[in-house]
Amino acid sequence: MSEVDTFMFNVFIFSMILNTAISLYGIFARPTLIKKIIALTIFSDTANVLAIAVGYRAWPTVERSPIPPVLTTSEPTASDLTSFLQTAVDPLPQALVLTAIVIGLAVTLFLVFLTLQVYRLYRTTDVRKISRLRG
Amino acid sequence: MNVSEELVNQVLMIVGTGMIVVGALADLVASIGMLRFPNFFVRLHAATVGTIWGAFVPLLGAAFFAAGYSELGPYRWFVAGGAVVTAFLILLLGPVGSHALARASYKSRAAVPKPLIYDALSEKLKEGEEK
Amino acid sequence: MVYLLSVGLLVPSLIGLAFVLPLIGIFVRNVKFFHAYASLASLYALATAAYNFHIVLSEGVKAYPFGGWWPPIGISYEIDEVNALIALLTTSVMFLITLYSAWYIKDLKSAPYYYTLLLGLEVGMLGCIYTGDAFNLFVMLEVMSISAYALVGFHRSKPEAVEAAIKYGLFGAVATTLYFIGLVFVYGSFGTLNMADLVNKVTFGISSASGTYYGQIHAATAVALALSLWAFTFKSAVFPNHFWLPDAHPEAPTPVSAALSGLVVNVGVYAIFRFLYTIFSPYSIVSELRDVMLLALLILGLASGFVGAFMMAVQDDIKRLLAYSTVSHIGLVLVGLSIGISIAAHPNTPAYVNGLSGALYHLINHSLGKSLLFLASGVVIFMAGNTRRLDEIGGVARRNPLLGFTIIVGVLQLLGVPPFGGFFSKYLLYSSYVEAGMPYVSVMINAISAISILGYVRLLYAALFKTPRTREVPKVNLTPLTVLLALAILCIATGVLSGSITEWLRWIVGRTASEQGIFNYWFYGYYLFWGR
Amino acid sequence: MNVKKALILVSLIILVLTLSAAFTSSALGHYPLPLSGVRWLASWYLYTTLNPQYPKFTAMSPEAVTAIVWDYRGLDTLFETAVFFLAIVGALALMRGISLKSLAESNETTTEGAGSGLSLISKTAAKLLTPLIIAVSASIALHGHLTPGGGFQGGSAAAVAPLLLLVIFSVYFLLRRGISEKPMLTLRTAGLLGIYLTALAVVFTGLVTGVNAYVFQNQPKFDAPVGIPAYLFNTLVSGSLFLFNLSEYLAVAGGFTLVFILLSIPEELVMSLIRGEEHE
Amino acid sequence: MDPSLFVNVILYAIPIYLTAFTLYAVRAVKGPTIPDSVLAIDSMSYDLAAFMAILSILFKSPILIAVAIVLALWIFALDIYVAKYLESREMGE
Amino acid sequence: MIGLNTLTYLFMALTSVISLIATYLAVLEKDLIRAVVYSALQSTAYTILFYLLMAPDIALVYVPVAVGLYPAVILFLVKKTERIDGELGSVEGDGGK
Amino acid sequence: MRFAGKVLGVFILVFVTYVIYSGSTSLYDLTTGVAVALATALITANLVVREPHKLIQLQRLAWLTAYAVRYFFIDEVKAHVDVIKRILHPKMPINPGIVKIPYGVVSDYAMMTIANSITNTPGTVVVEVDPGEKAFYVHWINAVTTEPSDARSHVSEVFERFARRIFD
Repeated sequence: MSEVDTFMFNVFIFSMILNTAISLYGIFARPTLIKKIIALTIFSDTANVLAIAVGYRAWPTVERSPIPPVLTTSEPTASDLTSFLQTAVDPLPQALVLTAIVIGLAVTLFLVFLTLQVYRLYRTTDVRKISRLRG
Repeated sequence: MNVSEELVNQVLMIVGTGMIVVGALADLVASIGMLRFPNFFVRLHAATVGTIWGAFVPLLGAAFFAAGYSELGPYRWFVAGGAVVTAFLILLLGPVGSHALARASYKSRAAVPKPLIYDALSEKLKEGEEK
Repeated sequence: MVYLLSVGLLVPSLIGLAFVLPLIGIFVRNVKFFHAYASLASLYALATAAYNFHIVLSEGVKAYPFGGWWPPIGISYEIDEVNALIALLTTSVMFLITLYSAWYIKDLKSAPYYYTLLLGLEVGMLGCIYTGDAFNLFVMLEVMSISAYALVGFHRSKPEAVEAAIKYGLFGAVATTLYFIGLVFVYGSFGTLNMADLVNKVTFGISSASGTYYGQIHAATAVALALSLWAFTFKSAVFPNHFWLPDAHPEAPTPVSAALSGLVVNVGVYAIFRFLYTIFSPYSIVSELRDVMLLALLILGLASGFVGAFMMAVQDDIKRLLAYSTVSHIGLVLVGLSIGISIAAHPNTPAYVNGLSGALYHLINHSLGKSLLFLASGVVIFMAGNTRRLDEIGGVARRNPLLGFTIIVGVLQLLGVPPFGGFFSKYLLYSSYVEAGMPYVSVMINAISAISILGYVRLLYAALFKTPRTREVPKVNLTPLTVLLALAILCIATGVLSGSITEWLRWIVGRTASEQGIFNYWFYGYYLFWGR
Repeated sequence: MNVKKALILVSLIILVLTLSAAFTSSALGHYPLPLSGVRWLASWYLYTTLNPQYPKFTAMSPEAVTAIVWDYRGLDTLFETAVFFLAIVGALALMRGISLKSLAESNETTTEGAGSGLSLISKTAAKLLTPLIIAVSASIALHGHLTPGGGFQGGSAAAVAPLLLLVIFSVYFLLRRGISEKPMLTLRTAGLLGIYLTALAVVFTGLVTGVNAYVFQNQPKFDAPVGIPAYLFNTLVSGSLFLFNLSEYLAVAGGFTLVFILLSIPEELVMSLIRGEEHE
Repeated sequence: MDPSLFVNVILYAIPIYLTAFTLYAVRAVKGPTIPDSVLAIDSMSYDLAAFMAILSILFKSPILIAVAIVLALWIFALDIYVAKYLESREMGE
Repeated sequence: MIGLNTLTYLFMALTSVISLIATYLAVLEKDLIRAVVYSALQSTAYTILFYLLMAPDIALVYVPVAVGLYPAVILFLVKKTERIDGELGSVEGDGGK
Repeated sequence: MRFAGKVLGVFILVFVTYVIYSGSTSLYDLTTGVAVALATALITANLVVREPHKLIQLQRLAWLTAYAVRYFFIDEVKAHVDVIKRILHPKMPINPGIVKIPYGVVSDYAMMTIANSITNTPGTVVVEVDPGEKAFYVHWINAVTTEPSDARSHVSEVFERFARRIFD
């Protein structure tokens, strides 16, 4: 079934790439700030999924799945560690993505407050009508 | 591992597997119901099928199965405990969520309950307006 | 003896000082306390950065592994001559800006938040400059950017300010996320994020603690470089990505405008330098890709130089004029940075050294001059009765000779008039491209300077030579004028000492952007930990 | 307008093609299936995350992700928290001088009745759910060094409780129970200070005892022989990771609650205060 | 009996779950009203929580179970927000 | 007999296609509330992806953030501002305003 | 004293949840469990519990168990089978109506139990509750009657009997 696996995995990766493009389109082309924020969250999430996909690993055997990078014993022996090394996925992208998610959340929260302030001052969130500045 | 413990494990796994399969079938039926039913309020009933038999039962099944599945090691109690807590939380969360959605969509007319043979609530609301 | 504590503790301890400030704001009801607190904090940063610079000059490149984890396992800060110098520049200008803020921020309601965000901005810049880890750079960029967004929108009831902030924030978030995708490609193919380890893999190819390559590194490098350079050019407002700057910088509170225009844009330039001259250096196995990127940067730099210079001439708002001047000058700095195209200049040729040292020199000159002018414009706006329009300012600077003097110094510095630093740095850029055999670039540098004269003259005329409309102008107290005077003295110093500064910058470039410099970066940042 | 849209579309198509081409030429390190192993750097982490054989080279936590987040790359996480902190400060700066305090007093009588909030069923369920949510979230946070989870995960799960109360009852319900901006800011600052002091604890120890120590150090290292104890009464607490998780839990829960209280300030109040404000 | 027998039985149940999720997603996408979509996402997530518990047993990585409870909790919160949005004038009141 | 690995990859592909559809609709939908609901669907799909890619930590962070907080924040925001994106169009079953 | 009772009730609830969720009874779990439960109980006791003396009456727990057994094995199965038939039937025989169902319990928790039981059985969903006139408005997939008392005997009689014994 290796061809099927390959096909499915590539469908996954290409969907993520397409998601990147669609959400970028949303950021640049949709007129409302709120829609831009929604698209921005989707965009950063997609980047995170791509990062996690880089850290995934192929199945060690057909029966045995990769496991999360968490030891399920608190007193590991050498053989425990060896099998852990052979099955666990890459923890580093996960740590990076954890950081990136929180950062994205912080930026989004702040943008939400700014959007609210824009609405208070302009009574609209449509960027075509907000044009005090010429850029 | 002694024999009686193994027997208990076997029984737990049989029960667990049965509940998981029931959950799968109930999910399928519930999703078909979601697609077939005509409006939001009737779909709520299909959603209930999906929540109780489709989620609560297989979660308990997973808890039983994990408790009997010795390959998971000492962490199988973690699975069992997590699944049980999740199951009972869903038992509390599911109906409250459904109720809140139903009430909100009825009040705001976001979804209209048609067809409907009798509506006691609209009469009550009408009375309230007259008062 | 605790190892290199001044490097490791500076940035974390500054953010700790910021952490408690909003809470203090609930209890302390005296605005002077916050001025003193922030000034002391930034003085501490200045002292530590100066000490770090001293360490680098006397002992060479140093790396600090956080948590005792050696690279590439943990994060390390790595200071060489260039980033220690830029950190010193940043902290000193930030110190002056913080002092100036004591005059600018008067109400108790906003002081704690303002200073928290200003400290956050400083922390972000210092972190970006000191870090030796590509992902930590992303985090610090975000720290810097979010403070910048918040500070731009600080005048919350002013529609333009909030609009500029959201424009800046939205696209800034996209830019940093694109940099993150670039990092995904870096990690996917190189298997490491530490800059010194990347140098190892790309340049020396010595077997590393993080293994070898995975997959196709040329494709990965192309994508990663394209995405990260896009993000950096966004942060430093180079031509197609400059659209946010003329909105954001003028609308911020004046001291913040100075910090943004004078310092924050430097961070993007520094990151480009680090990526294209240390990690993916001329000696690396991907140098032909690097040439493409540098050519693109050269074109973009020239374009933004022209755009900035032209747009300066048609502005009628004093702060917008200065903001466009930033676009123009950062373009010039990028032109200097692009000298490394291999058809133009090989490393260690005079052109290469002149171009890079000219870029550095121009960066310093621009930082000092631009913060001086922005801070002075704050005083001018105050004296003219809260107007920013050039035709309404009406020569108020004549009422205050000290102010007038500093404005003249700043304008001459940015214009590049001989006794000032701006002239010498532009001359270095000019001569480097002549030596590199690309005289048309030199001509364009001259053209950019010539076009920008128009804008500066308008500024000078409006602020200084026009006859004042009213005789009564509000009094300005001594604090801002002292800051302006200090900056003006620094500007004059860069010009007067130009000979020795040029030699010294050439020495720095020879130490960092040469083969020996790259070796040192790798050796002290990576190998030293594993080799001992 | 159409030119702009076409430009966006063309550049996005180029982006998609570039990324796809990069992926298919295995620029992500693998094509078409993932690597069959992990990268070498990852194997360092996996091998040393809990390895009592090398006491000078381990993070003493079975959870490799938490170990990376708080120990190997602790600096990132400190500044990630700082970003969140600065975002909240930015929001507070936009809302400076605006507080619900005055409204809460005038709304003392009007909001407890059946008219406000969701139905009585939801209210009763929310009351029952609050301690359960806190229990689960505390478990997620305090087991962060053993099982998936950690300070941020637990804190954000704990924030459901005040958020549900806010949405199901009203924001005044929270305010009357003492959950308002200042206590939440205090909680957040306390959490952040906890993180900060834990990060610097070993350095202070090193300064006092005169041995080498690093910022963010957890376990002893070859050249830095001090550390935070990994075992407490024979129970694995993984040194600083437990303290970090606890502090982050408080900080995140406080921060989220603060954000939502700020978001639920009525518009009329904000407008009345913002209008006529002086600016430069 | 061998535990792998039970595992195989569950393996046959997985495609049923996947079909159900697809149908739920179809309803969530189709609408026609907002409560419909929310309800579909809601039921799907509760079922997903159960499915995640099952998968964590099949993958033999018990720690994956923690995701289920958090998903259930937050999906409930989504219901409540949408309900509050539809009912009230201001979210905070 | 299909193995667990193929089923996992199948689930992954299915979920990513669902997320693709949800993203497309979330970006193009004019009614912002619908867009929020679609983005919640997309977030749920991403949660499954994180789960299947063996990242329970990320799923635990991601679920509160993307399923819980983003929709909440955006609903608060939409409630305070306006519901329709771009040109005004009629929205069926409008209970918001 | 009343407060101590409330705290104890919440403490037990939180502690049990914590330990079950952690899935182990090691020293670490017990210690942190006690700490968390105590802190939570002190914060939320007044919110959650109103009449602490009911918590220690064991017959209420026994009724709860009996109720759970009956509910899950009889009522739920009946209702599920009914709704599943309706879903899978080609003609989909539904007969929906919103009927009024009065209830007679006093405490909020009893009311919530009845309402959740009604909603959790497929075929009936509580749309609105009116605490003033003590009535639910229930959307019923097969509204055989519109008379409140009739509907009560069809839908919620059993739940109410148990709920009164458990909570009132």
